Amino acid sequence: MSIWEYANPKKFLDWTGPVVPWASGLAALCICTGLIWGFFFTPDDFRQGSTVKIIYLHVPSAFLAINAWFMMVVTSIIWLVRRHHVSALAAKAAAPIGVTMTVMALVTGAIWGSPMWGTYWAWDPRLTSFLVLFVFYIAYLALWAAIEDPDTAADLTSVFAIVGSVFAFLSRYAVNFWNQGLHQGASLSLDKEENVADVFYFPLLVSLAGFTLLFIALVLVGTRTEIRARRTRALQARRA
Amino acid sequence: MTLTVTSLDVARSGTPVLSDVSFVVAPGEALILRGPNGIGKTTLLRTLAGLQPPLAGQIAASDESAYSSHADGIKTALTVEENLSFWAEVYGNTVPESVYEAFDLTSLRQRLAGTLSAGQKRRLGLARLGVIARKLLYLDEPTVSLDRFSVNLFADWLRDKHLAKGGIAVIATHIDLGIDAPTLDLTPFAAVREAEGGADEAFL
Amino acid sequence: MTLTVTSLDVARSGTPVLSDVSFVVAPGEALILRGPNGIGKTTLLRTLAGLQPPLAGQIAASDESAYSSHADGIKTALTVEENLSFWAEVYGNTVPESVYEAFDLTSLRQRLAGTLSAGQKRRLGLARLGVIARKLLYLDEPTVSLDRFSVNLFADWLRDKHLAKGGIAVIATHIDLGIDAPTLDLTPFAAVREAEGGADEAFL
Amino acid sequence: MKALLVRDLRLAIRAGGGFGLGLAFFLIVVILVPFGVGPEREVLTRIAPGILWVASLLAALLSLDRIFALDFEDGSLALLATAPLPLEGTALVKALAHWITTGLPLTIAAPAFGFLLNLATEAYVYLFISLALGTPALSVIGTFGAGLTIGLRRGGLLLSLLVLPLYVPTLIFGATAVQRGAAGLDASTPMIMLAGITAGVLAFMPFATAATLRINLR
Amino acid sequence: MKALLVRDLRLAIRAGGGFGLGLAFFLIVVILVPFGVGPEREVLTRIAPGILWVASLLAALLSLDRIFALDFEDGSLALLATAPLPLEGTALVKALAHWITTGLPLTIAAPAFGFLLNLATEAYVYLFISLALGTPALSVIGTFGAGLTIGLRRGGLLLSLLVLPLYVPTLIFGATAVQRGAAGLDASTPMIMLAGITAGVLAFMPFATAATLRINLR
Amino acid sequence: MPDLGKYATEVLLAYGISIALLVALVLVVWSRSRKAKKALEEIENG
Ligand code: HEM
Ligand SMILES: Nc1ncnc2c1ncn2[C@@H]1O[C@H](COP(=O)(O)OP(=O)(O)OP(=O)(O)O)[C@@H](O)[C@H]1O
Ligand SMILES: Nc1ncnc2c1ncn2[C@@H]1O[C@H](COP(=O)(O)OP(=O)(O)OP(=O)(O)O)[C@@H](O)[C@H]1O
Ligand SMILES: [Mg+2]
Ligand SMILES: [Mg+2]
Repeated sequence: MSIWEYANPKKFLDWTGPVVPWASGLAALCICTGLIWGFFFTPDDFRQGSTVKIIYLHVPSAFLAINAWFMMVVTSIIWLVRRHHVSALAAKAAAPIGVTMTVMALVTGAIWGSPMWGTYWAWDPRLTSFLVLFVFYIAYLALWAAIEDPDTAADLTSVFAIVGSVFAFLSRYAVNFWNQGLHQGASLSLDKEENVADVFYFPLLVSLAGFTLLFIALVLVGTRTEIRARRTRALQARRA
Repeated sequence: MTLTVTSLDVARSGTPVLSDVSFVVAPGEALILRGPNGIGKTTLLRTLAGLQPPLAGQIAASDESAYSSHADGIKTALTVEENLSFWAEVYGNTVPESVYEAFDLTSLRQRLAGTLSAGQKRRLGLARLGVIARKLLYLDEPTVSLDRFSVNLFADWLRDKHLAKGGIAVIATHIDLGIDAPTLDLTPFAAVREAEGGADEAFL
Repeated sequence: MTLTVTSLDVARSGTPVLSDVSFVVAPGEALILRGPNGIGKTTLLRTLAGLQPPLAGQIAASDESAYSSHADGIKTALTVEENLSFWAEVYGNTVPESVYEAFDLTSLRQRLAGTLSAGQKRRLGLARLGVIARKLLYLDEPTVSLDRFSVNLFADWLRDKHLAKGGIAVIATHIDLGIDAPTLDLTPFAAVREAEGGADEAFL
Repeated sequence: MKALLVRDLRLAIRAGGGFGLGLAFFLIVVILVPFGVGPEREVLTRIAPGILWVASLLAALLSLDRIFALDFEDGSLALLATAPLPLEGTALVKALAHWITTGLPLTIAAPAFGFLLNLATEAYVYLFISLALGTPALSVIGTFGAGLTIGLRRGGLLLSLLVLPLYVPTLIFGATAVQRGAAGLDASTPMIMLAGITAGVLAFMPFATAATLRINLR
Repeated sequence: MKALLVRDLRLAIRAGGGFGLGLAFFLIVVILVPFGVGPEREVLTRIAPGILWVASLLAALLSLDRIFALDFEDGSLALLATAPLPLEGTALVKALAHWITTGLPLTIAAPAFGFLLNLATEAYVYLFISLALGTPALSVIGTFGAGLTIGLRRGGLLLSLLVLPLYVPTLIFGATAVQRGAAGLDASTPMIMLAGITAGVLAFMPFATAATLRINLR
Repeated sequence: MPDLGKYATEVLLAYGISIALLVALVLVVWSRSRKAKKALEEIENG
């Protein structure tokens, strides 16, 4: 049996059914642990004071905002190549979660920016490219919403996601060229020299894992919803 | 060149509408598709013309086809002549003078297509077929809005200029065209409710 | 209520097309307009409906009218029901249930109008007439794209639901509707080249 | 009239999130401007009132061609003209529907965008009030422009040519009000002018619009 | 393909001065901005490169919905798809026609508009070159967006939402080139990037556009 | 409750908004899932 069997909508409903509660439970556990640990039981940073606690929200949401899009591109390609409906629907289900994460990263970042940089918003390359990503998400969602026929919508949004990603990358470089910024460099890299201190690092990791699990759980639930909606639609069409 | 259609299933927006349609049209012949509104004539013709993929079955034709529906690609801001010569160029032809007579457009040549009456516009749409010179024609209700005289003009053109030269035509219509051709009633081919196939199949 | 048209001259974009048209339609009667493509049926109907002014002549009708052409104000993004109830509200009515049966739309009520076939869409356009409840109807080729069965549905509705209640209808068509009504052939009324009137008159 | 308003709003939503799109366009323009002029905060603060108002104009503009053109093409407009509604009312309802889908969300959300352009803190109130007073005028004037260009298929560019000059007074008073507000000056004169324009335009424009409709339907 | 180009240009002209309208829109935006931000010359000089590029984007944007929608509605597109032309070619020709009616006149006339915004003298050459290099990319990307939104009637706002983010890199490099030129700095990097974007987009986009057309015609 | 020092507003605001967003997201996804499930059941049994 090929692995693609699992992408059959019915099969998918079957095997994800038991997975969802586990993923949700784990996600809740990890997020609570990470956030409580981070909020209550970590010291303040000597420079940033208590604002360092925002990192447990900001970094996971930013991480997922980017990776949700990445996942959407991959599933879009799978849909275009192999025409597995579940793949397209998973992309559709991931988008609203992706925007929420983007908004969350923007908001927490902005709040963090006010004490650190003395302003809520600056046209820093990282922030700016995030804003562009936000627009891409909105455009993607609007395209889904505007097209009546579900397969046409899946095809067109997939093409848009792929082409859009190319331009999102280009924008990233363009923006870097346009303005040197204020934002933190990569601090979760494996290179220990630059990493944040361990006290902050471990709760951050837990929180990151929690957000990722939450994303997985929500995407599964969302995909199941979309599958059911399609099935309802298909049955309605045959009854008519 | 013969058009052979074998057990074709067609769907519109994911719902199968016709199943197991088979027919053969020999060179120089026409086939008239009949059936009540909504049975799937338009869908079948679009599938034959390659505008949408069939769910199942084969369409075998050795020649390239042309499709024509109500929307006939007429630009209202161009004159009758400009409209025709554009399509002629796209197909690498020139506009034969005889086309204007055949479709009674001689006096309208310099008129903007937007100022034509409904029937005159339809005649222009049909004249396009005379210009692109394709052997295989799929026509969806070609004589809508035409008066009796114009219907006959079209029938004459089809018989003498197209079929007589070995062309093929598949025509969906509710109006009697007055040409001598076999008729295929699509009613028996209507897909049953639970028919397989269609974009939604995976969800059933 | 009677429709009385007296020596009407009508023009399209400045060129007179029909002159000296006169007729009377009594309550409960229909009048079928005939004539070759381009004679001016559409122009006449639009003038009667008040969408364009006549060059000369009088139109006397004591009641308000409704006009209907191919373009029937159907919104493809709304369902069949939503389309009809919008027009009903505009005219201050409600949608009578009988309309869905009369035009064979019962099974299509929840469908988006954009997904209907050509004939189904036409039926929806006609159903609008049943909803707005106007005594005076001007119909331009109402049965285009309809199959025989649907044409009869429409003829039945017109006879039993409209004319029987004292309504009036003026209908331009190339298709035999199967209703018993006087026919007016417009050919003799075609305006001569040098006809007077029209927007350009001052320049002649 | 209510039926028409409800239908128009429903169509706007079906066509893909009527409310959100105008906002999204506004957001993008607000993002593009710093890409063009550079990220310096003082420059942005300086031009923010003007850019915000120009962006509102453009967002209103871009959705104008939907007002009548679709109804004209599918014959609804001819039918509405023969229906028992005054065409002036139709014109007004169309303008209202346009305002609800573009002007209103813009007014509510504009302060958030002011943020991105580093708008002076004092100016937010003025931005909000001036947009609330001014955007109805944009919709009503735009409806008139849409009426003029109905017959032309895809008259989008022509429409903007006709409408933008008509927008100039609204723009000037709107932007001036915000600018004066930002500078801590008295902004009551431009505000009153804005309100005056909106009132005048609401009172008279529907007649002009209805006239253009009648002419185009002839 | 030539026939298609000729027809499209002819249609653009018949629809009311195809060449002039884009320019006129550009002109109006360039006039509106000083109304919005005030007439100070230094401020204008400072923001001129950015505003000129943003205005080019918007001018390109406004005529995008004409590219395919009309052909789709009247059935031409389905007929073109079954005609002996590759759809990729059709997409490219459409983009070319769009560029000829908007990008080209804009490029030629932009220096005149720079004048209105008090653009620095050194920047004119850079403005011209950057527009010449960048506007083709705008047309090609825009054609893709138009292909995506074909099926939606009057998808004007959605179209801008889809296309504008794709315009970001072109805008940044274009505006930066002019700004660096104005400041007497080396502008070769952004220029090369602009040329690269245009080349890449010309090579790959027609395929994506043709794919959207096929999907929409299905 | 830890002492958040002079940045208490910021930190609490960030946590407040984020948690609100997360809860809203979960609720939306969940309620849509419920609705879809019900609609499907209705049509499957009806
Ligand atoms: C609206 C403002 C902000 C936005 C949109 C934003 C966005 C981002 C993004 C996209 C990332 C990368 C996440 C990843 O690649 O996994 C990130 C990481 C991070 N941000 Fe922000 N940020 C903002 C403000 C701030 C501020 C004000 C600070 C603190 C002074 C900050 C500190 C960090 C840190 C420490 C990281 C982790 C670095 C890494 O792992 O790459 N951010 N932010
Ligand atoms: N999105 C959709 N969902 C369900 N059914 C659809 C959809 N789109 C079209 N149909 C149906 O597909 C069927 C086939 O339509 P088609 O246009 O092929 O009919 P037709 O035979 O050409 O009819 P006509 O004579 O009226 O032109 C119709 O019953 C139509 O209602
Ligand atoms: N701008 C114009 N200049 C000259 N003649 C015009 C113009 N516009 C329309 N006409 C002509 O006016 C005449 C009347 O057209 P009308 O649409 O009324 O005809 P009709 O009887 O409805 O025809 P059909 O049966 O084809 O619908 C036609 O001959 C048409 O060509
Ligand atoms: Mg049909
Ligand atoms: Mg007619």
